[in-house]
Amino acid sequence: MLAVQVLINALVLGCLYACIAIGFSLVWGVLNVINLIHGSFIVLGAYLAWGAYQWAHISPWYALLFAAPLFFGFGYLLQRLLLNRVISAPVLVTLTLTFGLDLILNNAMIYYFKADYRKLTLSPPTGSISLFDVVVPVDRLIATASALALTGLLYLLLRRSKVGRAIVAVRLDRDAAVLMGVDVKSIYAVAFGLGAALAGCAGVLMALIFPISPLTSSAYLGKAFVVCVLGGLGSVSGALAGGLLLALVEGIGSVYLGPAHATTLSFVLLIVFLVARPQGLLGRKGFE
Amino acid sequence: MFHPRFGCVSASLLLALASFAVPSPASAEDVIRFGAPLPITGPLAPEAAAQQMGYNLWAEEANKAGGINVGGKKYKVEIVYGDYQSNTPRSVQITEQMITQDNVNFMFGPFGSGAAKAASTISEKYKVPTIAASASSSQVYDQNYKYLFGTFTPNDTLTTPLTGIIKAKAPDVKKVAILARNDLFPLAIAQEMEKSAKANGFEVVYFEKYAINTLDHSATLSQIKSLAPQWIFVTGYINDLLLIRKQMTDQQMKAPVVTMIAGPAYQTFIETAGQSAENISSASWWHPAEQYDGKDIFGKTSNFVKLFKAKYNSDPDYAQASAAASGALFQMAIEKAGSLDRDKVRDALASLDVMTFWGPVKFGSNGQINSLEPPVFQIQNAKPVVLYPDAIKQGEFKLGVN
Amino acid sequence: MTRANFALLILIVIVASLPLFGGAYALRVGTLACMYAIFALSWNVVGGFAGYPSFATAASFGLGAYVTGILLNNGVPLPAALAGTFIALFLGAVALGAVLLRLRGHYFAIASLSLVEVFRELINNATDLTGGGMGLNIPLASSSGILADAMFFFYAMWGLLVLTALVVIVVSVSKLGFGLSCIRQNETAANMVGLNTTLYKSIAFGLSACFVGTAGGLYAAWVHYIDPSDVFDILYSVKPIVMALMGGLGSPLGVVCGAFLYLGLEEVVWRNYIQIHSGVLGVLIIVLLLFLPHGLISLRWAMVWRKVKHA
Amino acid sequence: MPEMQHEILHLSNVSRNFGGLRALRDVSISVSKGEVLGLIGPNGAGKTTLVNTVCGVTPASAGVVTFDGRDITRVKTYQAARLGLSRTFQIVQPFAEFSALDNVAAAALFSQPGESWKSARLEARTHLAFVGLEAQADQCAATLTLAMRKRLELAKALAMKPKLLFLDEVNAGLNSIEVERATKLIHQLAARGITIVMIEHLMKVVLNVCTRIAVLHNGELIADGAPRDVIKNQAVVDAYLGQQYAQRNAARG
Repeated sequence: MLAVQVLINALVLGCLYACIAIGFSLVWGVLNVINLIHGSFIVLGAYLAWGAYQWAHISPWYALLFAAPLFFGFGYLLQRLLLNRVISAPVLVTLTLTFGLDLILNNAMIYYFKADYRKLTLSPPTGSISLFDVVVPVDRLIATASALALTGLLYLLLRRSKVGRAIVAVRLDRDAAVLMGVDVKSIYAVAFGLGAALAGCAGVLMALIFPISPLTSSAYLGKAFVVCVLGGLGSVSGALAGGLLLALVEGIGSVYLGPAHATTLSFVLLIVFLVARPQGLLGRKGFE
Repeated sequence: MFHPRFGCVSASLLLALASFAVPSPASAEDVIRFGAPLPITGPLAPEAAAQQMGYNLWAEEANKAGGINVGGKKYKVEIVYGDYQSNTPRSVQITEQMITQDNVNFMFGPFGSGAAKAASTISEKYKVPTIAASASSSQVYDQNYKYLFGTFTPNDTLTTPLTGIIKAKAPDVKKVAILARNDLFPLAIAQEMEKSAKANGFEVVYFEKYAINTLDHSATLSQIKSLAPQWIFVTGYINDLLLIRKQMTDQQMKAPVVTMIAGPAYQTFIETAGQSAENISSASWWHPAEQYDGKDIFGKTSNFVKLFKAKYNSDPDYAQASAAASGALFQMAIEKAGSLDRDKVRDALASLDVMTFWGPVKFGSNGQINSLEPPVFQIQNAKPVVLYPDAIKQGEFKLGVN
Repeated sequence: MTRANFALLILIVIVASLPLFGGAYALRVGTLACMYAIFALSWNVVGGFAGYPSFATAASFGLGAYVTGILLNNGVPLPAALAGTFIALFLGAVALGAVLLRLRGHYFAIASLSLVEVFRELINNATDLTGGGMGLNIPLASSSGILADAMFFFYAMWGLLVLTALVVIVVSVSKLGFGLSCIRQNETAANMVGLNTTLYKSIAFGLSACFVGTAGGLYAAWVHYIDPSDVFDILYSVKPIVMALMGGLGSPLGVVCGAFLYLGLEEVVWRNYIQIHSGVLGVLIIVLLLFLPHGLISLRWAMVWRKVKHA
Repeated sequence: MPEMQHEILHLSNVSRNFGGLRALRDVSISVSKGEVLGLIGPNGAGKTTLVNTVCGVTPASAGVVTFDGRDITRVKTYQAARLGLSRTFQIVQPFAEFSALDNVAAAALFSQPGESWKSARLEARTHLAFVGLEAQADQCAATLTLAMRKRLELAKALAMKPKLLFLDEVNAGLNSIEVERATKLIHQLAARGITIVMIEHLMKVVLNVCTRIAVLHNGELIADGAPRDVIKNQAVVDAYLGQQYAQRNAARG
């Protein structure tokens, strides 16, 4: 029974991890930028959901609706005004720039919200459903479903819309995309905006599950890193695969080796993947 | 003629020099300066906020009364704060900075056992009396420093009475599961717990550490659930405990006894955890329900609670009270010594044997307080109810955490 | 020897006169400045010369601190413990480098970042040897006075900085440095002209680890108490990079200037803006990246002079 | 066969797979000392893969490569370079920040263990002079014209004291005057006794300088022999040269 329970836990958690990672993966894949501000975006999204529920009794489901455009605009502007200036610079410069941005956003959140942990508790609580001895918390289930819906939406956007196809084209081959007449600069901004929107929405969902504090941003960022590498860069299905693998490894690791070793195990796995299969589970060899 | 490169050499050198040549404010005649390094940013930031509330309340009360009386002359209290970003090396650096640059007279230790221990080497070197307001682990005091004092009793004073109560009130409890954050204080207290559980004939079916920054505990909790312990004992900081408590309810984990240290002592924990905080037991070094008749500036415990509520509109927890008590103890020692001489104040602190709103205070030879009897309490009807010691007992232990 | 390298040595010699100007606190800041200069110089070997964005500095630092700490606790005298750390870190890093340096760009960055996490957790869980989350106590090296102690560690760290600078300068003008520069510019071509790139990169990685590790060891002896989350702090990896970017990638003089400038800024900002210092630092980083993309070293004195005259 | 005694490079049944794609299938070919072998074939035929396989960039999936009497099938790129295998790239690969001189000096320095700085630089100057770049010796490689960079590649390859030199489309992107100049250089190299294998699309150049031609198609060797015979080979005409070329060629003589 324990095995089944751990498996179910991992399945649900894996989808949440994918949701955390997908925007990060998109930005990395398309812009070739490691976006260190991603974790703080998620936390900001969580605060948005918390504030909306606390002060205006807006349920997180509706918060998703306005979080997405808000974060999209924020990300779009950030890319246009700042990131774009160094987009062709070496890896280190873009990385350091997002590091600086993260310092600012995180500090601003600590300043305004304080570092206290907050929690969005729905009333009445959603509880858990149990089948035989296996228990699944309803809020996680709903968050997972929403996460899947979001990833599905992104998938459709990338496949069906003109902008989406342009994004995919830029990801696969930047130079060819330019030749095809894609305005790469605006695609970069749109992709970064999308990444931010996905982070914001992930934040709204995480608010239901994890305590909210500016200090959790590094934990989210770390998960995004691992998921991306395990699953493969820039693809929706890759993020899902990576998330599930990570959750499984952590779950099994903490049961059989102890919870303290679960993190170590996931990072060892990360290094092994990088060395042996840098394209990830489902990715193709792409950017260096 | 200048070589171009020398421009940057001299510029950076100047800046580096300027950084520690900043003139420190001349210390005014009638002010006593206390240095308080705090983790204002970084993972421990919430703790810093709590400590700052305690220090500020004391400074405000002391100044309202005209200041500290040193041999007939009144000195105002000034607290110099510094942020060490939850980073131990920084706390050491800032301690030295406060002593040598900001000319503080006395020091409060940085938050927690690890940083307090690291910083104490500095204040010991400079012979600056230091009160650590939040360090309990015996490893901090086993260096036998002369100038370091602490307001928390050793960790086993929390776990021993707790085990005693459970053994007496819940005879069916046999199996204990212990889950600890892999960090100095939580791990130390978990190890004390393991010891006292074994000594009292409990069976420890699970003892594991979780990494700092763990985001999800569901697999661990599922495993604990499958072992069916009657007593679940979890240590960590408030964020860990909130997360774990939430995930326990998610997994529909029930146990006759659930103990968490150190979250439930904080008002935020009770508010945030809501219904799920019910019947969780804990222990801490102080509780607002205590009734001591102090000789310090705050007087009765109830008076302290009243003042605190008036200023911050919430009940004080042990961390806030300890910070305020540390200030009050300094004040008593300085007034007793009748001097600002660091050695005299140190001796006065070492020889204190006095009642305060915090409880009876007497420091052992290693500097750690040994006169407190920390209360054991349980959250009942969204309020912490004291179960022990009997003198301030408010209610009976209740079984069953859902 | 080029003029820039000469200027670097002069700068370091000037730093040695610090005890004339300040007391124990100045020495502490000076010791930390030397430590960070060692980080930046070391990072520059793999990040600047060879162009591999390494985030492994914190891993080397933490491992060095623990290796030395454990050796000291077993009665090994400090110089021997440091020498042991130096050798262990060099060999370990060369071996790891041979595997990890097959990765490039972001992938290498992440792998090196993960090293920090892996080693931190390994140390954290090897409780018997390292004390785990409880930290490791290291006996006091001496019971001499405050100033003597501060002086000792300042000059020890300074000496290590001199050693690092000399080695880095020698590397930069040697065949090794030339080869690393080839690798940075075009690794395929470097391989094709007969350069054993794996060997060169591994040596570079080893060099970038051993001085940092030894600095970590010295640090451990200095503070007497280390715990995993302190010495494996990811900021130890990030700061040297920011310093190198500030000063000018690839130039030993530049990165040391960058280190001192960064620490100076941090010290000023840290003291004056308690609540918002990390945000202010973020703003500074962004401004520097946008307006001084090639670092301090690209500033010409003449340019500054012209601006002063026009002002 | 008498020329077998002078054989310098031999591939026997070499195959190379990329995932499911077979870029080289069972290629067997040998190159004699002093030969100038033209390697032709349509795009994607596996010419560059063949060079990469010999140079150790993408080792053979099957088969054996011997060079100068040694099995080099599993040898690493830098080792192959030190054995006397050097190459130029289809897309030039200079060390962009270095001067032309340093570029060539790097090649001299790293290809021969024990070479000193000083002699590497001295040698580099003579190689630059040979390719006609002495005036650009101190110019940054990134600022050279394409033709100059192609010649720089050649100088680098020469600095490695090659026994066998692969030239991968040295003429691509050059105008006719530049092509003429490059062709002259190749003649001079051949005269020095360096064995050359060149990948080339300009049939004029191939016929001008090559003593032998090998044709790859879909990873298979479809023809190998004297230039005159090969261009008349029906399979080659079908696969690569095209009818038009054959007719024009026949008409011309």
